[in-house]
Amino acid sequence: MPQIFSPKADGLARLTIWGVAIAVVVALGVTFLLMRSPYATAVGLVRDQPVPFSHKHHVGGLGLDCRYCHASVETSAFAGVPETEVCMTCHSQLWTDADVLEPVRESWATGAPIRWQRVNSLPDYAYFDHSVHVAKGVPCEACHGRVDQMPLTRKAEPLTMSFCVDCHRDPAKRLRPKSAVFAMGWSTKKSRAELGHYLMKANGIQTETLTDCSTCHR
Amino acid sequence: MTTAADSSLHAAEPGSAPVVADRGLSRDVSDVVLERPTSRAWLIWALASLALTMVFAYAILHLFIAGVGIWGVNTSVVWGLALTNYVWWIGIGNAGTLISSMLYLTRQDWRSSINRFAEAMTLFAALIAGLFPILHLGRPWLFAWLVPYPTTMGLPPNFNSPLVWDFFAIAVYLIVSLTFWYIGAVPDFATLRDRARLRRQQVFYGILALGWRGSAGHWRRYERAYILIAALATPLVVSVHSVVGLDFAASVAPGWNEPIYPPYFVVGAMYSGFAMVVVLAAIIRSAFNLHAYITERHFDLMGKMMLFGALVLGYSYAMESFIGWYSAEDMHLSIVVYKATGDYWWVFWSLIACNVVIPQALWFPAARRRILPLVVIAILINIGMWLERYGIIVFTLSHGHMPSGRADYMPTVWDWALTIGSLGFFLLLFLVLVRLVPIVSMHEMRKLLRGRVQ
Amino acid sequence: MTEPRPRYLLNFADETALKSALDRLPSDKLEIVDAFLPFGDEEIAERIGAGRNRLNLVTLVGGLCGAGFIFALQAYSFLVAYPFDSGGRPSLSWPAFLIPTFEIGVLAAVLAAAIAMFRANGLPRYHHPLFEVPRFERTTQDELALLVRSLDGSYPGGRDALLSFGATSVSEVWE
Amino acid sequence: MSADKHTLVDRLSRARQSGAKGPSRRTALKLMGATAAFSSLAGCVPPREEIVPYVDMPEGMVPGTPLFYASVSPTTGCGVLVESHDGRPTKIEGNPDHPMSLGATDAASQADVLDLYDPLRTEAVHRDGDLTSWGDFVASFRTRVRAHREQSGQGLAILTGAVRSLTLAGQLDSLSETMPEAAIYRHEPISDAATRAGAARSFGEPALPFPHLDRAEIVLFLDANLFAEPTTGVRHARDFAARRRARGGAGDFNRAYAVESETTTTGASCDHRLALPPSGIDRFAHALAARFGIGPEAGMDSDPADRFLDQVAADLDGHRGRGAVVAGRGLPAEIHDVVNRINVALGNAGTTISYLPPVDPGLDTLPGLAQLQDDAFAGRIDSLVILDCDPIYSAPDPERMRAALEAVDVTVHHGLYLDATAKACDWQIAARHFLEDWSDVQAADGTVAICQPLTRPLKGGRSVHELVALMAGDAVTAPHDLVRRTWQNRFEQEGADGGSFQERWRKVLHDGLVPGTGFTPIAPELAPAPPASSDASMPPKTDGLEIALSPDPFLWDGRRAANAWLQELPRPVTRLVWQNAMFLSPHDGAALDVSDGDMVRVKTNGATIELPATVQPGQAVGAASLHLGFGREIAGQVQNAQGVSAFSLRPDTDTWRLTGAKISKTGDHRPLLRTQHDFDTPDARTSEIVSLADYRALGPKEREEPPESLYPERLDDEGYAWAMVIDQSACIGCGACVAACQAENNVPVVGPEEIARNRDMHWLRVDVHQTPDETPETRFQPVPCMQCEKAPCEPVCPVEASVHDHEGLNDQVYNRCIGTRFCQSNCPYKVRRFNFFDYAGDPIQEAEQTPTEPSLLQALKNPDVTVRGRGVMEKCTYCVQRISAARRDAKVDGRALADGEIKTACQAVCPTQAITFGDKNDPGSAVSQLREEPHEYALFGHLGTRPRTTYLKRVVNAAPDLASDGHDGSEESG
Repeated sequence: MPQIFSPKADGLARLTIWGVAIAVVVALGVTFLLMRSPYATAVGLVRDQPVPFSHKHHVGGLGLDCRYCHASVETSAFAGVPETEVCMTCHSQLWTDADVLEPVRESWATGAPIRWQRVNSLPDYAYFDHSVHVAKGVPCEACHGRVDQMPLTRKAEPLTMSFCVDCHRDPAKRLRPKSAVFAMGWSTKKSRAELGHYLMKANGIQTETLTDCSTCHR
Repeated sequence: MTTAADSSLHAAEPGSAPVVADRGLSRDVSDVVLERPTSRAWLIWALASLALTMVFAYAILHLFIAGVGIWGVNTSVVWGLALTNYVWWIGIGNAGTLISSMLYLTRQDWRSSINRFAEAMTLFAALIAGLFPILHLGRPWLFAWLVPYPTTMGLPPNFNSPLVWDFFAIAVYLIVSLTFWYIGAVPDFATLRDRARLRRQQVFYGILALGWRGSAGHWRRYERAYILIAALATPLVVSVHSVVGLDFAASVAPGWNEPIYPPYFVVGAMYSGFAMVVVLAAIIRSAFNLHAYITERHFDLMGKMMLFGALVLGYSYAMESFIGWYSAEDMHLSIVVYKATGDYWWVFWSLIACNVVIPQALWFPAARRRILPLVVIAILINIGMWLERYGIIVFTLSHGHMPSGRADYMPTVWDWALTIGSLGFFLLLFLVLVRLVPIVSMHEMRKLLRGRVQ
Repeated sequence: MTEPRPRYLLNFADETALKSALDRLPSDKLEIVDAFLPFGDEEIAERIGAGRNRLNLVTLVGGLCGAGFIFALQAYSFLVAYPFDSGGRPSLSWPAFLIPTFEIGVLAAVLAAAIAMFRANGLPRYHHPLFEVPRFERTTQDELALLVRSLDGSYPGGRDALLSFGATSVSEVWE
Repeated sequence: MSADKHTLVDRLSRARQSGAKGPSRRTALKLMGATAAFSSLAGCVPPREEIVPYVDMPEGMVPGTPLFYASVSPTTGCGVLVESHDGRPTKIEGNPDHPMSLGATDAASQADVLDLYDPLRTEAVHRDGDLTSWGDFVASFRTRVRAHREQSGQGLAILTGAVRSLTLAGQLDSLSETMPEAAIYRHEPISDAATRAGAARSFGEPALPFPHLDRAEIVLFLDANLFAEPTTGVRHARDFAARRRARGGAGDFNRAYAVESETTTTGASCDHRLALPPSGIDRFAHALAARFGIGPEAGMDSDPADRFLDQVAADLDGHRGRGAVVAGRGLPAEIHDVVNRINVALGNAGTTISYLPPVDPGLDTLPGLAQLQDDAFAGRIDSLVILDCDPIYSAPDPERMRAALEAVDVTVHHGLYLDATAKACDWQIAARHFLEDWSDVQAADGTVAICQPLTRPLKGGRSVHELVALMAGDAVTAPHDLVRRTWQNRFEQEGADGGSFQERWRKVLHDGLVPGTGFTPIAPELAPAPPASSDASMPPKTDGLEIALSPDPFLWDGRRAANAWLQELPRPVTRLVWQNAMFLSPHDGAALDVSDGDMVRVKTNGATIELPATVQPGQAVGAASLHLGFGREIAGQVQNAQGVSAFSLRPDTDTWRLTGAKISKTGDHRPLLRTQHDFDTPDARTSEIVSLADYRALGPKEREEPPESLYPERLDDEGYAWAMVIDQSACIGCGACVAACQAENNVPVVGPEEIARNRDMHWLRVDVHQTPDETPETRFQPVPCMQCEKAPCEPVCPVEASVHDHEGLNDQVYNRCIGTRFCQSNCPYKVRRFNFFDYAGDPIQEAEQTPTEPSLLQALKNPDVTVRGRGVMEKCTYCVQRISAARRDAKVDGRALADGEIKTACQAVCPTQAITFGDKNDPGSAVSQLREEPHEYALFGHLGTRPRTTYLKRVVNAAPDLASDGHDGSEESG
C-alpha cells in the first residue's frame, strides 16, 4: 500500500493544530485589545467643525472659564453648547473680519444655528448629568482631558461603560475641591489619597449606589 | 490488493446472524460509506428533508428580520414552540450519549450496534436544540453576552440564571458528545482509509483517522480514554437534562416549581431518545440491509427500556398531581385541575395516552420484537413527549398566579415552520452522515464477535 | 544513527495464531516492537508491554483544573468584577456556581483525556513506514500483526522462517 | 433602543409592520431647540451626531431641563401644567391650584399631548381637499363676509359645540351685535339638556347640580357615572375618596349607593349597587321620592330592589342635609326634577349640592342641528362656518346632515382633523391644538384658566379666535391679543385692586387661572311642581331590551377617536380596547343566545348597526348598554375598524334611551379585544376586602411575616428604600394612572391586531376582580411592578438586565436585555411587557421613518426615558427618571430628599390620591405610615417575593340590612 500522505503531512498537521490554537488565542487577544484601543473607542477623534474652534486658544491662551460658554453645566444634565449670541459677545468686536468666523456671523445674521459635530457622545440609553458630577467635584478634565491643549476638540477618554464604572467605584482618585473643578492641569501638594478620602466625605459620596444600573440607565 | 485467500478467512454469509465474519463486517459497513449505493428511497428522503431544511432556513431568516412577534407568543405565554422544541430536541439528544456511555459502563455489549448512530443523533439533536434558545431571544445577535468574556462593559453573565447553566450544559454537552463520537469513530476511519480505493476517500478518511495504526499500545490508551470519557459523559448527560429541568423548577411559577423536575426530565429525555433511536434503527436497518448487526434482540431490549421509561414517567405524572393535592397550595392544585380540564385538556390527555397508556403494549414480547408495532409506539412516544414539553410551557404560562394575566397561546404558521423545519434539518444531517461515516462501530463489533467466530 | 535493520511485519489470521506466535517467538533473537489489531485487546498489549499510561491522573487533574478555574471565575465575577444583587442572592452564591463548575470540570477532563490519549499515541501521524507495507492495511480490518525486529542485524532464515510462527504473511519494513 | 435603531433588521421590521397601516406623509419637526440628527457610518467611528445650539436662547431656558407651563384643556376646562423639554411639550399634569383639577387629571387629558403630534391632524388650509393657503382663504372669505355684513349677517351661519371660552363667547356676541341676522347654532352631541331642563323645572332656570361629595355622608348615584365626567369627574372623585380613607383603625366613611344599568367606575366604587334597566331607575327615583312625600306612593317590583330602596330611604332620611342624590345625564328631565325635589326636601340642596349655571348658556338658548338642517334646506344659509365639530358623524341622521351641507353655498370647516364633515365642506381649515393656541376656558365651576401655547403651530393651524375675528370684521386678529383684550377689559371693569394689568396678567399666566371667576350657585328655590301625570310618574315596563347609550369615558363624543393611547386604554370594568360592544346581562345573553364576541344587529329609528356583544355580569337584566364615540372617520380612515358609531340610532341629539329596538344575533363571531380575560377572583389573596366594622375592630398592624428566606438580607436600612402603597378603597378604576404612565414612560401603542394576540404594553394595569355572583362586586386593583425585594425575575435573567439596586428598585436595563423573556415567565404578577415587534416605531400611526427625517411623534418622547427597541423587555420602574432627577437635584443642593418630593406619574395623576410613594426607611414618610396600616397586604405575599408595592384592602361601609345580599362581599373577607 503506498503512503497516502507524504512525510510533510505530519509537519503540516502539527502546524495546523498549533496554528489554529495560537490563532484563536491571538484573535481573542487582538479583539480584547482592539475593543479598548482608539480604533473602537474613538479616543483622539477629531471632527470637521463648521468653525475650527480652538479650546487651546480660548481656554489655554485667553483663560476663559468653561462656564462662560458651557453655561448650564452646573444646573443641567446638558452642559450647554454656546448660542451664537455668546460667540458674538466677543466676536462682534474681535476678529470681525476673520474668514473662519464667517459661519458665526452668518448664523447671527440669518438666525440659522451653527451645526456642530458631536465629539463626546454617549449612547442614548446612558444618562449622564453634568450638574451632579460638577457639584460633587468631578473635574471636567476627568472625561474631557486637557482641552486647554486641544487646538481642535478631540475625544480624550474612551467613555466606555468600564471607564464610567471605574470612576463610580472609586471616584476618590479623581475628585477635586470645588474651586478646581474647572481648572486644567490642576495638581495638589497634599496626598492625593487623603484629599480624595476627605472629598468623598465632604461631598457625601456613597459609592454603594453609584454602580446601581439605575444610576445611568432608565 | 485483496485476494481470494484473504476473503476466505472466516468467511460466512452476511446476514446469517449471529455468525458474522470480521471481513464481512468491515465490508458490509464500509461499503455503505465507500460505495454509496444511492437508493431511490434515500433520494426521496433527502430531497424531502432538504425542502424542509429550506423551510427551516426561511423561517429563521424571517424571524431575524421581523422579530419574535411572528410567533404566537404573547404577554402571558412568553414562551412557545421554540422552547418546546428546545426541550424536546435536547431530550432526544440525550439518548445517544446515554446509550453509548451508560450501556458501555454497564457492559451491555449489544449497544455496539446502535451506539454510533445514536451518538450522531445526539450530536445533531443537541445542535438543533442549541439553536432554539438563541432563535427564541428577542435580540439573538447579543447571544454572546451569556459567555463570560472580558467586555468593555465589565459585566459578567449572571451565573445564578438557569439560562446560563443551560448555556454551559449544552455547549459542554455538544463538545463532549462530539469528542466522544469522534474518538469512537477514529479506528473505523482507519478501516475506511484502508479500504478506500479512491484517492479522495483515502485522503478524507486518512485525515480523519489521524494515522491510526491499531497498535496494541494505541488501543490500550484508547480504551482507557474511552472509558474515562464514558464515565464522565454519563453524569454529564444526567446533568444536562437536569439543568433543563431547572429552567422550570427554579422558578416560582405554579406547576414548574417542583423538585421532581430534574429527574423527571432526565427520564423523559432517555425515554424520547430511545424512541427516536428505535425509529432511526429501523430505518437504517432496512435501508442499508444491516439486519445482521441490528437484530430483533436489539429492538427487544430497547422496547424494554421504553417500557421502563413509560412506567417511570407514569409515576412522575402521578406524583405531580399527587403533590399538587398534597401540598394543599391552592394555586398548585388549580394548575393540576387546569391541566386535566382547562383550555389544553386535550394536550394533557394525549400525552398521557402516548407516553403512559399505549407503551404498556410493550409488556408483550410480540410488540417489542416486531418492527412495525414498535416503531409506531416509538413515534407515538415522540409525539407524546413533544406534547408533554408543550404542555409544561403552556399549562403554567397560560394559568399563572394572576387571574388577569391568563391568556391562551396559539402557535402561528411560523412556529410550525420552525418545528417541522427542524425535523427536516435533522433528517438531512442524518441522511448525509450515514453516507460519510460508518453507522455501526466496526471495531466494537469485531471485538464483540470475535469470541463467537472461534 | 545505527545502520538500518529490517523489521518484519507478521500478519496473523486471528487472535489465537498471534498469541501462540507470541509464545513461540525467540525473545533472544527477536524483539517484539509492536502488535497491530483491528480491535483493542488488553492481554496482547500487556504481553508486549505496550500502552501503559497515566490517563486516569491526567483526566483527574484536567477536570479539577477546569472546575477550579470556572469556580474562581464565577466568584471573581460576582465578588470583584461587578457585585450585584440578583433577586437577593448572596454574591458568593456557590450552589448556583456548582453547575457551571461541574460542566466545565467535565469538559476539561474529557478534553484532557482525549488530548492526552492522542499525544501519548503519537497521533496524528499521517506518514508512517508501516503504511508502505501492503499487508498492513488488513490490520484495520480482519488481521492481526506483530512487528518484530531482529536483535542482531538480520533474522536467520528471513521471511520464510518467520512464517513458521503461524503468520499468514511476512513483510519487511524499512525505516 | 437608539443603539439598535438603525440596524437593517429593525428597519426591515418596521417596513413590514407598517406595510398596511397609516399614512406615510410626514413633516420634519423644526424645533428651535437643540435637536440631534443621526446618520450612520460604517466602521468603528461613532455615528455622526450634531449639536445645534440656539442662535439666541429664550430667557429662562436651561437646555436639558424641562419647564412647566400652566394651561388648560378646552375639553375638560381643568387647569393643567404642561412639561416641556427644550420646546417640546411631552407630558400633562394637573394644576394643583385649579379647583376642578387639584393636581390631577382624568385619563383622557393625559393623552391630549399625543394629539399635538398626531400625524393624522390636518394641515394648514385646504380647499376641496387641495392644499391652499390662509391668505387665499382670507381673500376669498373676506369679501363674502363683507357681503353678509352689509345685509346685517343674513345668510351667514356658524355652528359650534359648547363654547367654553369667554373670549370666543364674547367674539360671537359682538358678531351677533354687528350682524343680528347671522345665525349661530349649537351642537353638543353629549349634552346635559335633560339635567338643565330638570333644573329649569325645579328652580325656574337651567342649572347643573354640583354635588360636594366630601360633605355628603350618604350618596345615591342614579345612573350617574359622575367620575367619568370630563369636566367635573376629577374633582368629584377626589371629594368622594376623601370620605373613604381608612387610616389608623379609624375611617370617616360615607356610604354610597348606586342604581345603574351598566357597571360604571362610579357604581363599582359604591358600597351597594343595584342593577336596573333605565325604566327601572326612573321607577326607583319615583319610589324614593314617594318616601319623602313627593309624588304618589310607589314601590319596586322585586324584593332586592325594595330592600335596597328601604335602606337608601332610611339612610337618606337619617342624614338630612348630609346626603346627596345625584342623577345622571341619561335620565329624563322629569326625573331630574324629582331628584332635585328630593334633595330640597332632605335639605341637601344648597348644602351638599350646589346648583351652578351652565358654562355655555347658548346651549339652552340657541337653535340646534335640526334647526340648522331646516334652515339649510329652506335656503336661509349661504355661508356656514363649522367650528370644531363633526355633525355628520354625531348627527342622528348623517345623510340628512350631509344633504344640508350640500344645500349651503359655501361651507367652511375649522377643526383638528379631516373628518367626514370637513370632507363635505368646501374649505378645510386646520385648527390649533390647545398647546399651540391662546385661549381662555371656563371650568364647570366657572373658574377660568388661560390657555397658552407651548409651541408654534406644528401643522400651520389657525386659531378659532382669529377665524371668528375675521368674520366679525375685528381689527384685532392675533389670538394672544384677543384673549388679552378680553381680560384687560374685564380687569378694568373690576377695578384696579389687583395692581397693573401687566402684573395681574403675568400672575394669571403663571398660576394658570383667573382668581375670582368661580360661579355663584343659584338659590335652590323650588318652583311649583308640575302636575305629574300618572304614566309619567310610573313609567310602564317595556317589552324587550331597553338600550342605554352613554359616552365612552375616553373618546367621549368621538373627539378623541384619533387618539391611539385612548383607543388602547382599557375601559374600566370591561377592559375592552379599540372597540365598543353591546353589554348584555348573563340573563339576556342567554335569552338571545349570544356570548362574548358574538355579533348582534341592532335596528331602530331606521338605522342598523352591527357590533359584538359582551356578556357582563352586573349588567341590569333588560338593559343593553352601548357606548358612543367609536367608529368616527378621520383622514379617510375609520378610527377603529372594530368600533361602531351608535349615534345614528338616536332619533335626536338629546336621547339616551332607546326602546323597541330589534336586537338579533347575526351568527358572526369576532373575538373581543380586551386586555383581561379572566375576571374571577379565585382566592382572597388577589383583592381582599374588609368591612368598615371589621376594619375598625382590627388591632394595630401585626406584620404578616413573609416566608423565611434562605438568603441573607441584602437591602439594609441605610439610604432610601422606595416603596408604594395603593389604597384600593380609593381606587375608582378610572385608568388615569395607566394613561399617565404611558405618557411619562414612552409606552408604545401596539394596535388592535397585537391586542388580539394578547400583547399589550401598559406598564401599569388596573385589574378588575369580580366576585362570581349574579350581582358581582367589582374591585379595582392597579398593578404596577411590585419591585420585589426577592424578585423572581432577577436570578433568571442570564445577563443581569433585570437586577436590583441598593434603593430596592428592580431595575430593568433595556440596553442589556437580550430578550429571553424568562423574567416575565417567572413573574407571578405578570407586570413585564415585551417588544415583540418594534412598537416604539409606532406601527399604528407611523409608516417608514428615516433617520434623517425624524417623525413628529418622536418629539413626543420623554427624553429622560429610553425608547425601547424590538426584542427588549420593559416594565414599571417607579418612574426611576423622576427619582433620579430629584436625587440629582438634591445632591447638587447637598440635601436629603424630602417626603413627597418625588411623585410617580401614576401617583401625580390619580384623581383620588390612591397611590402613595416614598421612602420606607423614613419612619415619618407617608408610605411608611401606610405600610403600618392594619389592612395593608402584599399581593401573593406567601410567595416570599417581598413586594415593595403593597395594597390597602378595600374597606366597604356596608349597610347592615343589605350586608346579607352579598353585594358587599363581607363574607368573603378572611
